[in-house]
Amino acid sequence: MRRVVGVTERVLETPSTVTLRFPFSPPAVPGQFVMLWIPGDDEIPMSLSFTDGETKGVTVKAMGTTSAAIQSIGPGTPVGVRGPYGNRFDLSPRRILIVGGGSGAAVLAPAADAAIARGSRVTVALGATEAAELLFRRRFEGMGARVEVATDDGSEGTHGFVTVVAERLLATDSFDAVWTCGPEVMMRKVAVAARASRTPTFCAVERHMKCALGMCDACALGPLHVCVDGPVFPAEQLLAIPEFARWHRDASGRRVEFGHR
Amino acid sequence: MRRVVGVTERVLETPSTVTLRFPFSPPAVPGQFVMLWIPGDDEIPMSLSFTDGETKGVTVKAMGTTSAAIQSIGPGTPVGVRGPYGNRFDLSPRRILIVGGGSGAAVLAPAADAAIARGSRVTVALGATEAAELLFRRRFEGMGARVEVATDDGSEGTHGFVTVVAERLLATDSFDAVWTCGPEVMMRKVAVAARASRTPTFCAVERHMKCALGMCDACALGPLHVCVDGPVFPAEQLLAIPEFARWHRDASGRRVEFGHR
Amino acid sequence: MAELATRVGTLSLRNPFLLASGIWGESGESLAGAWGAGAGGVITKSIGTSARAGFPNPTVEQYGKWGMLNAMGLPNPGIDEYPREIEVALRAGATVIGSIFGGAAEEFATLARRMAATGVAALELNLSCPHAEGYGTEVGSDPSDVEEIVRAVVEVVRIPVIAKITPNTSDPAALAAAAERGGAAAVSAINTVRGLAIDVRLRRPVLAHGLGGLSGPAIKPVGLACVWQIYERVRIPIIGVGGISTGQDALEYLMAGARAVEVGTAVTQGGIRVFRRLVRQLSASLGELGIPSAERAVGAAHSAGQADLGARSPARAHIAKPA
Amino acid sequence: MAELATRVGTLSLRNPFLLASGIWGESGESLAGAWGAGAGGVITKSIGTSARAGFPNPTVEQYGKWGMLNAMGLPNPGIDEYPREIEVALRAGATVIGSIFGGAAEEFATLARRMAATGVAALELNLSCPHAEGYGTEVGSDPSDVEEIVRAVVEVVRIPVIAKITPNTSDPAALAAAAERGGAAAVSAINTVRGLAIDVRLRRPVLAHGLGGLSGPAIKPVGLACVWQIYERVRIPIIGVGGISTGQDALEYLMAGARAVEVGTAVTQGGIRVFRRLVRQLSASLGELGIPSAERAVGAAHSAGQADLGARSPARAHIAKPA
Ligand SMILES: Cc1cc2nc3c(=O)[nH]c(=O)nc-3n(C[C@H](O)[C@H](O)[C@H](O)COP(=O)(O)OP(=O)(O)OC[C@H]3O[C@@H](n4cnc5c(N)ncnc54)[C@H](O)[C@@H]3O)c2cc1C
Ligand SMILES: Cc1cc2nc3c(=O)[nH]c(=O)nc-3n(C[C@H](O)[C@H](O)[C@H](O)COP(=O)(O)OP(=O)(O)OC[C@H]3O[C@@H](n4cnc5c(N)ncnc54)[C@H](O)[C@@H]3O)c2cc1C
Ligand SMILES: Cc1cc2nc3c(=O)[nH]c(=O)nc-3n(C[C@H](O)[C@H](O)[C@H](O)COP(=O)(O)O)c2cc1C
Ligand SMILES: Cc1cc2nc3c(=O)[nH]c(=O)nc-3n(C[C@H](O)[C@H](O)[C@H](O)COP(=O)(O)O)c2cc1C
Ligand code: FES
Ligand code: FES
Repeated sequence: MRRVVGVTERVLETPSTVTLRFPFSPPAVPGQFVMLWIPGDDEIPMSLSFTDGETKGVTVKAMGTTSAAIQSIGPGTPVGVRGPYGNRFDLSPRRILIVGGGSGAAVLAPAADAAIARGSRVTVALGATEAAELLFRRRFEGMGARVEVATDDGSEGTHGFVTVVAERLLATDSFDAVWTCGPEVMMRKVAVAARASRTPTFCAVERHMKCALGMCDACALGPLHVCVDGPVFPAEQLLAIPEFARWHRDASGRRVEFGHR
Repeated sequence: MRRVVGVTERVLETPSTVTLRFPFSPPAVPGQFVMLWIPGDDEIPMSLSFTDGETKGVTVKAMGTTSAAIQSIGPGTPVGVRGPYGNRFDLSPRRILIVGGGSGAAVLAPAADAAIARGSRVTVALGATEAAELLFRRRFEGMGARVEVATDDGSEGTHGFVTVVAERLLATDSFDAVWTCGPEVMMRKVAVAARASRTPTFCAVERHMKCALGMCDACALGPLHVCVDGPVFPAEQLLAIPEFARWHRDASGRRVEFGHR
Repeated sequence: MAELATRVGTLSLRNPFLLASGIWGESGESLAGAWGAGAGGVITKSIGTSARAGFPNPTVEQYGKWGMLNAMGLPNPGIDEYPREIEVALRAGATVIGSIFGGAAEEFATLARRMAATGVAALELNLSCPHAEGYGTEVGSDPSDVEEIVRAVVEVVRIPVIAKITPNTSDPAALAAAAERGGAAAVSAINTVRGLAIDVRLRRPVLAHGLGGLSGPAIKPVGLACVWQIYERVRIPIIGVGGISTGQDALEYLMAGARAVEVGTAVTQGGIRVFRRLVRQLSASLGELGIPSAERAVGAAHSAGQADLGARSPARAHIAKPA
Repeated sequence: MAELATRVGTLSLRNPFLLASGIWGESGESLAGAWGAGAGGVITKSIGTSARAGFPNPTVEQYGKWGMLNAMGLPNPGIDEYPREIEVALRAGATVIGSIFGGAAEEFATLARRMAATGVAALELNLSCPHAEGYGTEVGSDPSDVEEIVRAVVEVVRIPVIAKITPNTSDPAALAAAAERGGAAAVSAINTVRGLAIDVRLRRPVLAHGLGGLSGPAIKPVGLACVWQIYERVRIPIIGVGGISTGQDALEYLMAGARAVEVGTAVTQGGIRVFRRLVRQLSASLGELGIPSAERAVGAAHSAGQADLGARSPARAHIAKPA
């Protein structure tokens, strides 16, 4: 059921990323997403970056027209929210490596929060274009996670891709699970690296979404539908799908190759 | 919700009256009725003459085309049943006088049964055109009610209308309630007689019915709708309605005067 | 408290909720009862030239709480008998709208004259009953028929004439436009949506007449679409009908362009008390949204809706360059 | 076990349940998945001449479990790109029916030729999408347009051509008859019913496109009525669509006159596993009723229904002499 709610809080997380909080009572778990409707513009899928209690939140990176429009939304603005949809991260592993790139941290942060609350140890490899864009760095640190960063421009931490940090951590430390969200090419690299140590890896995937009800086929990924079967999948399942990290579909259903990073 | 069920039993109660039993699980109470659909013919309101358990029953007097067609229905025949609809007799009074004419005994018998099971004492004044048509006489006796009869032709009991018997009983005995079902002119007489001794009286009324949902207005009786407000009404309420025992409406909604009995 | 009184052309209503035709409409006391229960006005059963029993039972089929199918077959006592029912309702102070149905313009005109003579405040022409051969959709689905019938009626009565539009058409707005050309003071939309139920054990349709008309919550989106399309096309006021069972449903109809609404099937959920609840709920909804009156909500969804459509044409969005 | 295999003209289906167009129909793997889940055949998304993104979101609105409104706006990758999706489904062994939409007969014919070349078993012409300007209802609601389009397509392909009929019309049977004259091997009915949803807080339609199409259980009576009316009018086979979510729903459609059915919105309740359940339920229902095969149920409700109507004309019943 769709609800129209007024935004109660707006936080600029990074220069290009904003968190919106709003009252939304249906229970949700880390990994799930909502369809966020900006009246007069569009309705787009957004992971819940705050899943607890009555006030949920999403954290939006400016990507295109709608996510840019969202940047300028302030308290009081009414938005439509339906969901939550999709599955969840399994919170039971004891030692978890989180690998997040770009806005990927939005879905990983509440998962880390919940895992730590259950007693797990969490290490975060966080990547961004530059230091200022490291999303939820303080939030991860604040919850007691060990955080290692990488920036494309070397303005902080490892100079280069976050996959490099992840590969190093996987080589030196032991983990019971890896959780990752970000560009598919990045997630594939992480999954391949984790395979060496046989660490179960889970990826949160994005596809174009319309219905979010498992009907319209917009979010098809091989035999899967991301909206109802995902967005969280075991990496083994994804690596077996030829199109994973190679192409996705645009709004018309056409195949579009991913740019290489 | 409508159910299609197979008739399991057929009992000839009197030369013109037949009971059909059929599986029908929704709970029902004495006073309530169902809409009985004879496929290919019509759907007509019928009081439940057996309200207990999974096998309910109706007792139908041949009046017109459909009720005549029902007479020839045998075990196995599928019929449609929806309901139960309507209200109920209040079973709490300790000493009850029942006054039934014609097929009126159909709705009164299960009510008497239930009242006696609760410990009430029941007296029945039963009327019919002739002795053979005295509906449920044995059933009333079998449950321990005191039964007094009247026949139009004097073939048994009081020669004349059952109202005469009722008036006598009301004059000589004390009752906490009177229940009556039959032609409205008869019920009015009973109600007027009971008024003298201030005995609360309840009448089960019949009107042309179509929807049985309180919508189509076919069953309008003054400000009341028999299908949802009734069929059981306090006599005081009915006596205040000028059309009671004077006219009813046909299937077109036209007013039709009752023939005088 | 938001103001609920509304006007449909020259017809003043104490609130926007009318009892729909065919519900509680055979007896004058029922009409009076609906008025007493808080309806803003009551519409009679559709009345024809002579008494009709309607179709045999079964005449209704219920679908949970979300829908109902009926084929009553226009039972009515006929225009000779019916005035005394109207008299009862008028004596109770009710705002009564007389509904009539017929097979051709002339029959409508005759009925209209006689119905108007009873003292009703307005007439509703049932141009849209989907299940009576020779009546209803057959006359109501051709714009030129609609125009002719409305014109014939308007010529013989002085009270406002409301044309009730069928949803069983490719272009409801064209029918409304025809009614407007014919001189209708208002249109009401919609009547029931053509439907059928089958019992598989009996291998036959459930309703004795076979085809029937769907009503209740299931048709609210259909009614809203018709009202929306009609509002974009005609200038005369619109009365919304179809699946209204809460104050918010009614507000949706107002925002789609209706100035008043009719309520039918909702009466089966808790009885005639529904009117009091609807009035309370609409008033509360308007209050919460800071809308001072029901009339101010009329058509409110159109400006925003239009803007959207302009801003994001299908051509614009989300087609990547071919891979 | 009742026999479920059925034939629609020359098209053989292993069971009567087809995946409806627009559901799981953009990717070949999804079509293959529906086949693998037990569908008797799969119908592709309606494909047009070039890529279309469709309307912006929101494109869907849900009403509990009983209905859904959508205005996808015919998103599709276009006929140049789509053959490789069909190839995936055909490789999986699926019986694939290719759906196409266009603005005029010529466009349909071109698309039909190209779609037929992919190796699909039949074509379905979407003559009935209610919410794309210039397409859908606008071409599908006029019998002469329908006849012309069907004829143009039939002339250029050898596989069976199925015309999909809109319910948004006063006379669906007339449209089916036109398709029959044009040479259609079958008709399917219905597409979605025109509808609209409004959000009162935002004072605007919910769907970005405004108008949409209603699907799901709410429209089952509407689809049954269309199939019933079409069966009485044409001799070509009918495929029933609209609100089917149980085996009994499908049996109702068969008895109303359909030889096969399509299933769309039901996929949102528990996923594609619905096909396995439908097959099981239909088989059980037929068994209980002692009907040996799905084909034997086709049209079964018509003889009884007709008898009724004859036996009890409205004139007959229950009018007493005036008092
Ligand atoms: C399950 C899921 C969770 C997501 N969570 C987040 C999140 O927490 N934070 C975040 O910043 N982003 C998230 N996204 C991505 C976000 O939905 C897109 O970035 C957003 O839709 C872009 O919209 P736009 O109008 O700004 O882009 P546009 O200008 O319309 O296009 C830019 C690109 O955005 C993508 N996009 C556009 N519309 C959609 C759509 N309906 N569905 C999916 N992708 C679309 C397309 O790839 C498109 O090429 C998530 C996506 C999915 C599928
Ligand atoms: C609440 C209620 C409970 C009833 N319980 C019983 C019962 O237990 N036993 C019993 O024998 N009868 C009962 N009746 C009466 C029974 O419904 C009618 O006698 C029956 O409908 C006659 O149908 P018919 O086709 O045989 O008559 P028709 O030949 O159609 O007409 C004969 C008369 O029957 C009445 N009638 C016809 N159709 C209806 C209808 N749809 N609704 C009401 N009256 C109708 C009319 O007054 C009509 O004039 C009950 C009626 C009601 C309203
Ligand atoms: C039992 C029943 C009888 C009806 N009779 C009439 C009628 O006589 N004339 C008419 O114009 N509409 C008639 N209608 C249609 C209603 O007035 C209304 O248009 C329709 O039911 C949709 O509204 P709802 O969903 O609120 O019921 C009838 C509807 C029902 C359910
Ligand atoms: C999301 C969605 C998309 C649809 N797209 C198409 C389409 O592209 N072509 C078409 O002919 N019908 C389309 N339809 C209509 C369905 O094929 C079907 O006729 C309708 O939904 C009724 O069936 P249902 O109640 O089982 O869903 C679509 C329906 C839905 C719900
Ligand atoms: S978004 Fe429609 S199937 Fe996933
Ligand atoms: S039978 Fe329809 S209102 Fe009572």
